[in-house]
Amino acid sequence: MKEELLKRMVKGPDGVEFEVEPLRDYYCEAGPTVQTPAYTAIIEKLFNWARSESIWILGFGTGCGAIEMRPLMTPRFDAYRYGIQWRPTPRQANLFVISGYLSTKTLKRVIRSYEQMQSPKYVVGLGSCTINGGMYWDSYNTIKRLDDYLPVDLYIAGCMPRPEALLAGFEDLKKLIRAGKAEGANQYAENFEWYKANQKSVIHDWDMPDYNW
Amino acid sequence: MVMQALYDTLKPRFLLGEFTKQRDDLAFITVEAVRLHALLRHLRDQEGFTHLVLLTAVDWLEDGQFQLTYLLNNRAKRQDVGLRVLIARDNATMESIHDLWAAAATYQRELREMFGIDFPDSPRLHEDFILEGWQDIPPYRRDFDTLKYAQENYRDRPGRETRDPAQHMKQQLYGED
Amino acid sequence: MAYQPDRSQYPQKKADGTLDIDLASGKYLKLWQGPQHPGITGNMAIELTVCGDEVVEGKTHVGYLHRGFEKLMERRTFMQCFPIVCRICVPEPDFNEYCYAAAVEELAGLEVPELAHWIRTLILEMGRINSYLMYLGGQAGAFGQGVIGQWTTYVRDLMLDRFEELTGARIYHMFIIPGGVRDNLPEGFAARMETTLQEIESTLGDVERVMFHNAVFKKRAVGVGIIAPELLDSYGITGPNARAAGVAKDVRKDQPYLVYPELDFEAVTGKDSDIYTRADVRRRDLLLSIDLIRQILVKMPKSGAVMTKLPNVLHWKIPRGETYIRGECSRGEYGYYLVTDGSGYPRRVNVRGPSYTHSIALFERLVVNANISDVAALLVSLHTYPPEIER
Amino acid sequence: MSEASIERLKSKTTLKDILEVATEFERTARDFYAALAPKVQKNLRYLVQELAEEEQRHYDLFTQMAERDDLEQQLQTEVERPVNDHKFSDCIHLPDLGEQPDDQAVLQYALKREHAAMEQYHSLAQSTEPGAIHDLFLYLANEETKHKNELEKVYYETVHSGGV
Amino acid sequence: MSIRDVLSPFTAWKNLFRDPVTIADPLNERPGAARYRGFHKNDMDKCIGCGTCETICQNGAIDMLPVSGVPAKLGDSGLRPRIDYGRCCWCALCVDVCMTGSLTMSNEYKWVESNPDLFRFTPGVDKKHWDNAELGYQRHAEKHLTPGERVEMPELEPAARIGSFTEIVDGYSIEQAKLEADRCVSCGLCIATCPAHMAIPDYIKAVRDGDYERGVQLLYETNPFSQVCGRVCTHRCEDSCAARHEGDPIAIRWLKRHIIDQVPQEKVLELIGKPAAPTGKKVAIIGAGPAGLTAAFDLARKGHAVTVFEAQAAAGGMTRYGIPEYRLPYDALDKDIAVITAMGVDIQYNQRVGTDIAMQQLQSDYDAVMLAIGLHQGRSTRIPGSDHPQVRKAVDLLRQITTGEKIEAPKSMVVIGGGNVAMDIARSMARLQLQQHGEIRVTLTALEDKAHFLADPVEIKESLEEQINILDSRGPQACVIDDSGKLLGLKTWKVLSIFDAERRFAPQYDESDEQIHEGEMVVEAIGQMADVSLLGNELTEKLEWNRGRIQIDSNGRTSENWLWSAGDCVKGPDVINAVADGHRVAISIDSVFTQQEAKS
Repeated sequence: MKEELLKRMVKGPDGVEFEVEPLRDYYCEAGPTVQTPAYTAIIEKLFNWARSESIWILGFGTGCGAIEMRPLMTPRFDAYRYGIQWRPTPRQANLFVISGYLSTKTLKRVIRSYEQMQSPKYVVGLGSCTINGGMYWDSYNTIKRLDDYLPVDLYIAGCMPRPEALLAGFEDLKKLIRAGKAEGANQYAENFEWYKANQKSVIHDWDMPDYNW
Repeated sequence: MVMQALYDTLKPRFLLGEFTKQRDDLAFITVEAVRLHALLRHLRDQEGFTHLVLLTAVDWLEDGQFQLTYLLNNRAKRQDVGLRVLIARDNATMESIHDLWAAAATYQRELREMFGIDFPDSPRLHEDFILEGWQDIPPYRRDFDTLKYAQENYRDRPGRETRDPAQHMKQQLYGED
Repeated sequence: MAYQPDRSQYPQKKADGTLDIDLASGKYLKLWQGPQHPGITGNMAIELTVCGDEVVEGKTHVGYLHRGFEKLMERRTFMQCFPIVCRICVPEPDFNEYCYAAAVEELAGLEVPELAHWIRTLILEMGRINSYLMYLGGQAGAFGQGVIGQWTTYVRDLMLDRFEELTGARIYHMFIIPGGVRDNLPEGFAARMETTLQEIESTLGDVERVMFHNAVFKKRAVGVGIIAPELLDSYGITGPNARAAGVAKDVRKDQPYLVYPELDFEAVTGKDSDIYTRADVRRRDLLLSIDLIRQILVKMPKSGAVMTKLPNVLHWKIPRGETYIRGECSRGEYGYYLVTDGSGYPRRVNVRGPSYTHSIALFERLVVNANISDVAALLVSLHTYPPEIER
Repeated sequence: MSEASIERLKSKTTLKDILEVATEFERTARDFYAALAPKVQKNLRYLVQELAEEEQRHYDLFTQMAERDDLEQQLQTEVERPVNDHKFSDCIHLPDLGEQPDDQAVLQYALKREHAAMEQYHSLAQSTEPGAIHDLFLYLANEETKHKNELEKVYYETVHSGGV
Repeated sequence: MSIRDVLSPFTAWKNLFRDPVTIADPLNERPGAARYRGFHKNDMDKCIGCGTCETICQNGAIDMLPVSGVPAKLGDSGLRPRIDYGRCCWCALCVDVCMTGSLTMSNEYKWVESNPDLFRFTPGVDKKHWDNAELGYQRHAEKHLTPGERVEMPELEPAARIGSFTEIVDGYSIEQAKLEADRCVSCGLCIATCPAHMAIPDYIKAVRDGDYERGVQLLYETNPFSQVCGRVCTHRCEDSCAARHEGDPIAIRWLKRHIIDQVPQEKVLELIGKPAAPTGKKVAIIGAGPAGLTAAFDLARKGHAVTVFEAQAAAGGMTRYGIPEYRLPYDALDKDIAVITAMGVDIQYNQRVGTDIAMQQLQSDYDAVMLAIGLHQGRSTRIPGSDHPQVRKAVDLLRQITTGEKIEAPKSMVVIGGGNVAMDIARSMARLQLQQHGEIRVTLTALEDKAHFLADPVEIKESLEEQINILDSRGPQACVIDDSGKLLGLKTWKVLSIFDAERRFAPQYDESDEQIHEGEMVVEAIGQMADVSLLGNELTEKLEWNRGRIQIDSNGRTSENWLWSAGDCVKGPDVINAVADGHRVAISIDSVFTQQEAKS
């Protein structure tokens, strides 16, 4: 565990010494909760429509597939006209595109980022690697099935999928959201223990709280 | 020819081992671990091999040895020389060369992590480099089985099965024989 | 007026040479950049220790993209390795294909048809253009000039169209196969390529006017991140990073491979070795690549074999041996060290990516005393791609 | 078959006569094969038995034919005697295949018979006007052709196996 | 820095007047390029289920699975590749290596699913909208990941071989054999076609590895006639070879010979090991041909006492008395037989059952009897004149050549037949003609046209090289004899067609195209039959028959529980089939013995 995460005594600017325990003090350990539609069906529908038309993607290119997101952000493919844009921070994003393989080291950051995103939030897996390990099926350092660790709403086939395929995927995701079927965040909350156990089984140096949003 | 001449000159002084000419501009020379540092310094300062191209290891598990390969480039003469150093695999240790090339420290850090070779005094040698929380034997060692590790630690998607054509045909066409 | 920082507050060095940084003193702050992309550099993290807005220490953290290629290749046959090597570098994958194929061919004693050499060179130069276009967008973006990236990504995509029609894929081309290349140029390729090259040239003109002749960019990039020429050897610096320091290090000229001896060109160099010069060297190198592609399309044979006869690749064994193949990629010297042991599998493959030394040892040295706001631009100016570091 | 019946085929003849001769043709063959079967080695018996069965089938066919109502008025129709019916009538002679004929001999004999019958019916069909009788002969010719072809295949497969 | 650096960036504003570069409908306007490596297609009719795609896939993305409506058949495993798009990397190595070119790629690339399990699909079976896509990646014609051309077998030049009975084929050198073995993709489709189901891919691997001792062990697991089968096997396995679709099939037969050539006889014996302890059971085998001796070898190794009764003075059956020495030298055959006798098999030569010893006696003296008498009686065309003394049967002549009887070669002769026996006798007589008269005048007439010759193509090629005049599509009509009773030659008619719609024999002749082929001798080589007279009337009546042949069950057992039969006499001519039969009979006899032991 990193030094700065250890419980230790700290001397404040006023000269007073006090104890800090970063993992307990700086994070909220309350788990995620299932969000039930609090409104009437018609309002929920309106909300889903709104959500589907504002897909904000976390700008975290986790693997190779990220390179095909760049053309989408630029004039030729211009995803912005579809209500899709990229955001630099999880707090502003509602879609996490896992762009291919995930090393266990990145998985740890992905989990943190995902948990910091606001519900309702969605996950799209790009390419073979997220489905069944892809060409790294025998690698010691990459996960094989993304859905073991995060709830996945959609997969897009390819290695890697082209920008057009990504757009097709986003269009499908919109349909799912509008149909009220993109329930990944709730699924994560409902099966939190299961996901957490899976995550911990591959991240051997788990040095963060179980839930840290 | 140039490489052969260089080898012949340096051989008595550094007790060089086997010489393998791979191309006109690339040769490999085996050298003892204790003479490596001096030889590298000589090649760098006297012979114009100023560029450390790479430093890596090969695991000869069967022989119980690691081969360290130091690849040097002489840009002016358009020559490359690879120095092979064989060290024991058990408690593998090698003298650090970060004092000759600053960049070597990174290579040595990687070799420590991926092969388990120690380079005493090399900066930040024991900090995690590529891996994080690694608990198994160093993964680039030949006795580390990556497929086995993957199968034990991760789950494949179920639903896969396959048949061997010859076995299937036997079963279908002449199984009763 | 030059910036005169007050360094009285700086940490002392401990006996072992490391900095004596007491975080509890409140004078220092740990600041992480990444592993989300800082600029266009891909997934790596920089752990900065800052004092005020000045960096006192930077550590590069890599491994977020580690898949263990060198291990995986040890359990794949020589042909099975061919599709996986390109994944080691996403923006410029073809050098992996070339270096791997050339290493295998050398150890297996295969002669590649001449036409294949020309097509390989063409592909490598096309890839270089793409890589530089990404870089230019990233370098400008690191200083807040988003528009350059919009333009270069568009023309890069036009080049991807050429890649697609030639190789059958946009990003991972898997075209330079041990033994040759997969196919000849498609009908009418040269004409379409010329149109694309003209589009890129036109865009580069815009880039020059908007990015390089730009007061803001010059203010930020000139005189920043200087690599002293005497560092080159110690830090294994190659490619544009070295050429911007005035040393004409270019494998294409130094140890020519493929058909470079038959092409007419000089290595592009600069003098000042700062961020601006490095960007300018890359821009001019990009123009050189455009010229090289034009030369290739004129000089290359129009027909002929593209593949040599291979043994049965299902049980292809290569005698014991070792070799190193290098090429000049957009970031510097790219190389494959291949060791074979007479079996059907490589004994060891080591990939030497230029980012390995540039983004760790060199960057950690350059970042000291840098302003926080320059860190991303500095890292981008070294033009690093993390997957080739950790593989 | 009696001398008289052969005589009858020699000139113009009636349909009734033709059918009678044909029926006779099949009957004698059947009896011949039936008598031969126990005499040949057991390994060849299947061949002779199959031939006998086939002739029986034909015999039944002709018998049924003669009883058909729709043909009754036409049975007396005069029909031109075919040119090559001597071959046909030759075949009514019973051959001497020896005590233990082999498969090849039996097949050769059977082939010759079927060939003659086929040609006979073909000629008859050609010499009649289109109509029920014409169709009848065509049908008979076709039956015999089929049988002949089948036997020919068996013959070639047995004899001309081609060696290793 | 100058004023220019302040103004120059404003040139970016010119883009306000530029047409947008945005693609209006990126979802539909962008088909993949003509070479695009998109989603897979598989042509079900061309695919042979060899699984080479599975072997080369470095991602383990391909499974071979049975699909309904595609039964396994010779040369087609009936399996079809199912691809896991949770593994695929679209490298197209599977397309490049595909032995038949059935596997290709479309230029389609958009596929989105919520359920990841749907990404496993069998191209060509699971219907997809890209199945009929015209564009997409196909293998470049030049690109072969497996070599297509067979390594030429070195052999004697026609001029050198024609005057003697020296073996024509030299056998591969180690380098040549390695190169040839290297071509094998180890799919195993051949195993089902080989009647003996030899472990072909494994012994070819042994050649690649240079592990000839393992090779010999593998050969002897299924076939004690490696010398024989390595030379004269009908090698139907090569018709099922996946490499056939890519180029030449692997020279499986020559590789088998190569293995046995590399290992000295003593080493072979050592590798096979000693037979088991005696069991006290006695088996009589009639006929020392491949079927009889294979069974004898197997049974002897199990410890049973085996006696083989052979009518001729030497063992081998048709392989000795039917196949000329230039194809199968006697010393090679002798080596195979020596291994068999070394297992303790007792061969009684010149013992003709039915004449020298009665069947009944064998029945009473032995625990089991096996009949493997082969097909040693030549068939005759029985055309007019075929009873002339100068009209001979090929098998009889070949036997005479083997026994060393002096044969007066005619100055000219005609051979009837288009099978291997016809080629054998034509080429043997040609050698004798050259020796005795200094020139070759042999005409060979066959019913079949060249495309349908029963003989091996190599035999035809070599016969032509040896100056045999081969006339195809000629139906023999009569042997022409002059008034003095001298044979003048053979009269033939042109054959218009040879097969009917069902591909059964039904020759049609053109009687107007009549030829007379000159010959002092006519040799009939149209087929053989078994001489079953040795059985005697009583046993013949007792036995059940099946269309002229003794009826046997799948284990080779006849309706009489003490009698088994195998080989050419029950299955028709084929040496490897005879070997396979021999094994089956041996297993059957042995299991009957085991059951008897268990009961008592």
